[in-house]
Amino acid sequence: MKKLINNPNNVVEEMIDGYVKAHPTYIKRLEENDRSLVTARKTTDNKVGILIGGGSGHEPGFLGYVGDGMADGVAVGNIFASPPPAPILEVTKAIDKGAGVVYLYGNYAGDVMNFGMAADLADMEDIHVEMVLTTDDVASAPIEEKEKRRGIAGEFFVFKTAGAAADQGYNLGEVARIARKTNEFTRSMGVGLTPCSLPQTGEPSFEIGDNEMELGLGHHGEPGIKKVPMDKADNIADELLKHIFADMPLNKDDEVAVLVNGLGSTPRLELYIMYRRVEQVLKEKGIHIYRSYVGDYITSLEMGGCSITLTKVDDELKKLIDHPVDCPMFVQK
Amino acid sequence: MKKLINNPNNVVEEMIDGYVKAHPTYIKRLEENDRSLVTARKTTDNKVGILIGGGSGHEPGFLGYVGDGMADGVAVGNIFASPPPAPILEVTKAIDKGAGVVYLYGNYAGDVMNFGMAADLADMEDIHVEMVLTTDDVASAPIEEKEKRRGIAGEFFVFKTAGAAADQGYNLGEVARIARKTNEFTRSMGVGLTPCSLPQTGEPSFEIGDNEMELGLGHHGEPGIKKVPMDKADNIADELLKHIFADMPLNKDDEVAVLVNGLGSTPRLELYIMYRRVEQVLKEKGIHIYRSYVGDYITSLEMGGCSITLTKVDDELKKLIDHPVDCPMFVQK
Amino acid sequence: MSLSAREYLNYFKQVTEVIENEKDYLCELDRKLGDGDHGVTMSIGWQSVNEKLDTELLDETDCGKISSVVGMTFLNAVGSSVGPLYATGFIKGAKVLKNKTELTDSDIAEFWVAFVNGVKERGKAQVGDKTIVDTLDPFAKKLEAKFAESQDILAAFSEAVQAGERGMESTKDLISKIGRSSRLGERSLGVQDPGATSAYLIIETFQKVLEVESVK
Amino acid sequence: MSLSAREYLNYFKQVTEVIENEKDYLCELDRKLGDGDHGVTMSIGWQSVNEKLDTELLDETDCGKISSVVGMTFLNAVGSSVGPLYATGFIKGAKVLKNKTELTDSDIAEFWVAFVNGVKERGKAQVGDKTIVDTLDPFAKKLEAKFAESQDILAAFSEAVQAGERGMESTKDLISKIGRSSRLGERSLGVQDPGATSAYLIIETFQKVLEVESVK
Ligand SMILES: Nc1ncnc2c1ncn2[C@@H]1O[C@H](COP(=O)(O)OP(=O)(O)O)[C@@H](O)[C@H]1O
Ligand SMILES: Nc1ncnc2c1ncn2[C@@H]1O[C@H](COP(=O)(O)OP(=O)(O)O)[C@@H](O)[C@H]1O
Ligand SMILES: [Mg+2]
Ligand SMILES: [Mg+2]
Ligand SMILES: [Mg+2]
Ligand SMILES: [Mg+2]
Repeated sequence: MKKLINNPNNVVEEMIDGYVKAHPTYIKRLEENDRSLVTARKTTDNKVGILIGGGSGHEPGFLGYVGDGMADGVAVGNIFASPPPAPILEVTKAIDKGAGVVYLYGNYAGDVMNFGMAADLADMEDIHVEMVLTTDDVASAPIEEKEKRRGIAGEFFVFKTAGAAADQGYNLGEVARIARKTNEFTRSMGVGLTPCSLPQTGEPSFEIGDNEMELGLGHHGEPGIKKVPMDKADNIADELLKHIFADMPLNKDDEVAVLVNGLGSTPRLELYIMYRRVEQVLKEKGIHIYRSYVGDYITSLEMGGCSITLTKVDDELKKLIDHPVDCPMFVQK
Repeated sequence: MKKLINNPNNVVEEMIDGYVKAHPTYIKRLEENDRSLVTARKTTDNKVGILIGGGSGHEPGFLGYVGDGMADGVAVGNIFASPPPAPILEVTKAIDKGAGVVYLYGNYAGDVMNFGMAADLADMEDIHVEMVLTTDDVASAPIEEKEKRRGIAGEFFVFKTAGAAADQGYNLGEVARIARKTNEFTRSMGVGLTPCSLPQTGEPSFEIGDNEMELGLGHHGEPGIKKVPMDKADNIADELLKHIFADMPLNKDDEVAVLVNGLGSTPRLELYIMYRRVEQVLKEKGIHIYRSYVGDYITSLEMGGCSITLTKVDDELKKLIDHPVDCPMFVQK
Repeated sequence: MSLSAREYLNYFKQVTEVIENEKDYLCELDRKLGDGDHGVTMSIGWQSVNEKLDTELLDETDCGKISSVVGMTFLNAVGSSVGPLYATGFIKGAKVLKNKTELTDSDIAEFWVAFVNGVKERGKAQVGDKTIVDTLDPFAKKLEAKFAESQDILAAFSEAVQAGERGMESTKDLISKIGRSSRLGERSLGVQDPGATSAYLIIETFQKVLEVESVK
Repeated sequence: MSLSAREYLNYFKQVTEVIENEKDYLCELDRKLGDGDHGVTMSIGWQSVNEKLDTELLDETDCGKISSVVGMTFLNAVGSSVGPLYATGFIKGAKVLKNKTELTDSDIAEFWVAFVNGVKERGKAQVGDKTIVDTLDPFAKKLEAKFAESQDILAAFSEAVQAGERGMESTKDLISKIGRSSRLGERSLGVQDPGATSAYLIIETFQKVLEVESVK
């Protein structure tokens, strides 16, 4: 496995280093903890703080989404590993303006424990914290156990709407409500074609035949529902959508935001071919696409494959989806 | 080679299909030619038209850069193949507002011939066309034969400044001057780690050992200067910069815009590690970084590797680099 | 038998070494069940602990302090799932060892029981969920029972570690119910849980320390 | 000997077939020297021509029209380097064939000379640059000279194709000076130029048509 790195043990440090140097008008490191990054810009007084975080290797997730209209700070973990409580706490303290802080993170055992510990510590410092877990991956547990599902690319929409709500002056409870509502109305499912490898091991994250793909793959290379033979893009899109529709029935004239997310090494050309089919299927069903995102939004290092995310939007969510954003890795006018 | 495609012969059609459906408020297809895309937005009267184009497989290049502040239209070729004159001519006719059109494209035999033929045809329709070739790849020919060099990621800066100039009301000659000046002050060099494969052949675009990289690789997988053993990111950055500095000496207090461009499958994590070193080296030399871009700006399908681009900027170019942009694949506030 | 702070520190040195040796194996297990980083995570954590052992903890004599610094250091270096789990174990265990410079047999037994309770409280996993707990729960139960019975820490520990080993091995036949691999369903069958494996290494290493100690 | 429009159309059918068979080989050569698409590009172009042969050109009897439609169809399907080159060849050749429904021997000779001049004008490559021209230039020179001498198109064409073949083979020992592979320097040595190869296939196929015709 060839990678553009120096010492494999320093990849996260060096990435952060490069990142803050590349975008000094956007982001800065806290002195208290070098895994704690916060926006370099002045945010409005009394704004609810948005804290995101998780393991590294998902860029633009998560540090790429700190900026105007999205998150105020991020706690950065090792590759595919939740950050410990310390950097989460430091970011919490730095971005709390008295209005409280919302933690947005994916539903992984590690994140649950570390963010939970950080919230306990923040509580001891009298900072109000609301925690919202994303659980959009329909492949990761049956609907009866929705709370066990992991968060994958759908996190992007949760960051998007909650970030917008905070920017528009919603209070702590309201921002948390928006985040939960978005998660509630969001479903994703992915497919893995080729594995990534951790810088420290160089070993492929999962095994897969030359003519196979992994349906429902997690975005750390966790095995999915099953391995199936490789298929045409249209059929893959149909299959992913089938699972999503079974989970969140959509009716004629419902409106959705769509994300076709690349896992890392899948060219945009392929993502747009996937999107093409998604649009066709939604059109056939009379479901309106309110806004679309196609590209690498939450990745797994150089993994090959993609996921499809649908978020059902109402007027409230539409206004938030449309809210402008200015982050180093994501800008929306 | 696993790819998310249907029929390999239809990938470009289907990509364009998905693309225009995903971003209907940004871009539309011309009825006259289905490889001709133009901005869906009203542009100011009397604006010089910016036409970009080239082979597919470089996304976001080139269709991703049609929008406010960048290009008005794009002619889309087959994978790694210049578009023929017909779609170029149709775009030219559609975006000409009487102020003329500037063609911006990389210096490849095919593009030179096809854009040249299109310009001849446009001339017969009394449309003023200026042609500006980008030649930023220092690895592709010695300085004495600079006009033979191919255009790689540095094209991004040419699109950026020329697009801004047109948006700011510069006339045809002035927009072309800006494009040429930007090209004049831009140098790039890349390194290839892993090949891509054409959808139709599935064969790797170049051969490379598990422990080798190709210095100076072209962004269609054309062989570069030489194969060398794989090295640490810092050393690779130093090597690429060495060639750039030898070609375009920079002095203390010069200012540059920097682009660390991923070729397709190289994670942002690695690109920021590369950027980190670029920043260190420039700092040591007392060269100021005016603005930085890190990510996939001009790719080669799923090729692994990256390139470094430096553009020397003066007050005029700085103003243009800062000009806001709103394209489907690139937004700048 | 008793264990000095120096010997206690030395135990952590040995864990560092064992983890370094088993790193690839732990990653391999995690690639099959999770995201493939368990060995890397354990290594990062213990290397960080090791650094503390050579600096801040070099002359530390309070075993409680040692245990809590080890826990916090591990946690801050790794985050992840195992960070909070093992850290909570060492921090709960630290309460038992507070201000002690020399550990008696019953300190040792109590420490490990507290450690395991800490892990269980933090992670809320049950025996059979295919986690660390499958090793640690039978280990702690056996340790507590046998030590109460015999007051022989060496014998009790050795039986406890055997129980832990059986627990670890039992994870091969379990379907994951928690953590990253819980979505694997039947496909998780046949593979031993990486966390259960690293937990076994941690207790087995302590047993070796006791054995060396006992023949001194 | 003479060639009807039908036989001329049939020639293009055969080119389509030959290119389809040699597609992978042409790509392989281009992977070594360029971007690996030459076979794909030629195939896309000729498949598109083939479609026209079965529709718009099905009953076309004006060889000039046939040649210019083939050229424009090829160009519009492929763009690329070879699009303008071959298209210009066929369009320049079309001028010679204008309004002709039956081609005489000298039409044929003139057509190919015009074709080659078109390619050379468009691409501005010199013999020795390692391009299509290395095949086509000696081919056209020989064709012109031999046909002037003997007025025997079959013999002249066959010698010309042999000259083209030698030209094609000479590209193995050349360093690229133009097109994508010109940056390869010495590393381009030893590999035959893909464009020179496809050009050879185009003229060789025409020779076969003449041979079949001559024994009718
Ligand atoms: N709630 C839990 N309680 C006990 N152990 C757990 C729990 N969740 C996960 N684990 C253990 O953590 C191990 C994985 O650790 P590691 O790979 O380091 O973390 P991550 O899952 O964050 O990548 C699993 O093999 C399992 O034994
Ligand atoms: N100026 C030129 N004149 C003649 N032939 C050329 C010229 N430039 C390129 N070629 C030919 O084109 C071939 C490559 O064609 P192809 O692979 O289809 O196009 P591209 O280089 O655009 O990928 C080369 O092998 C060379 O023979
Ligand atoms: Mg992990
Ligand atoms: Mg090409
Ligand atoms: Mg793991
Ligand atoms: Mg080619």
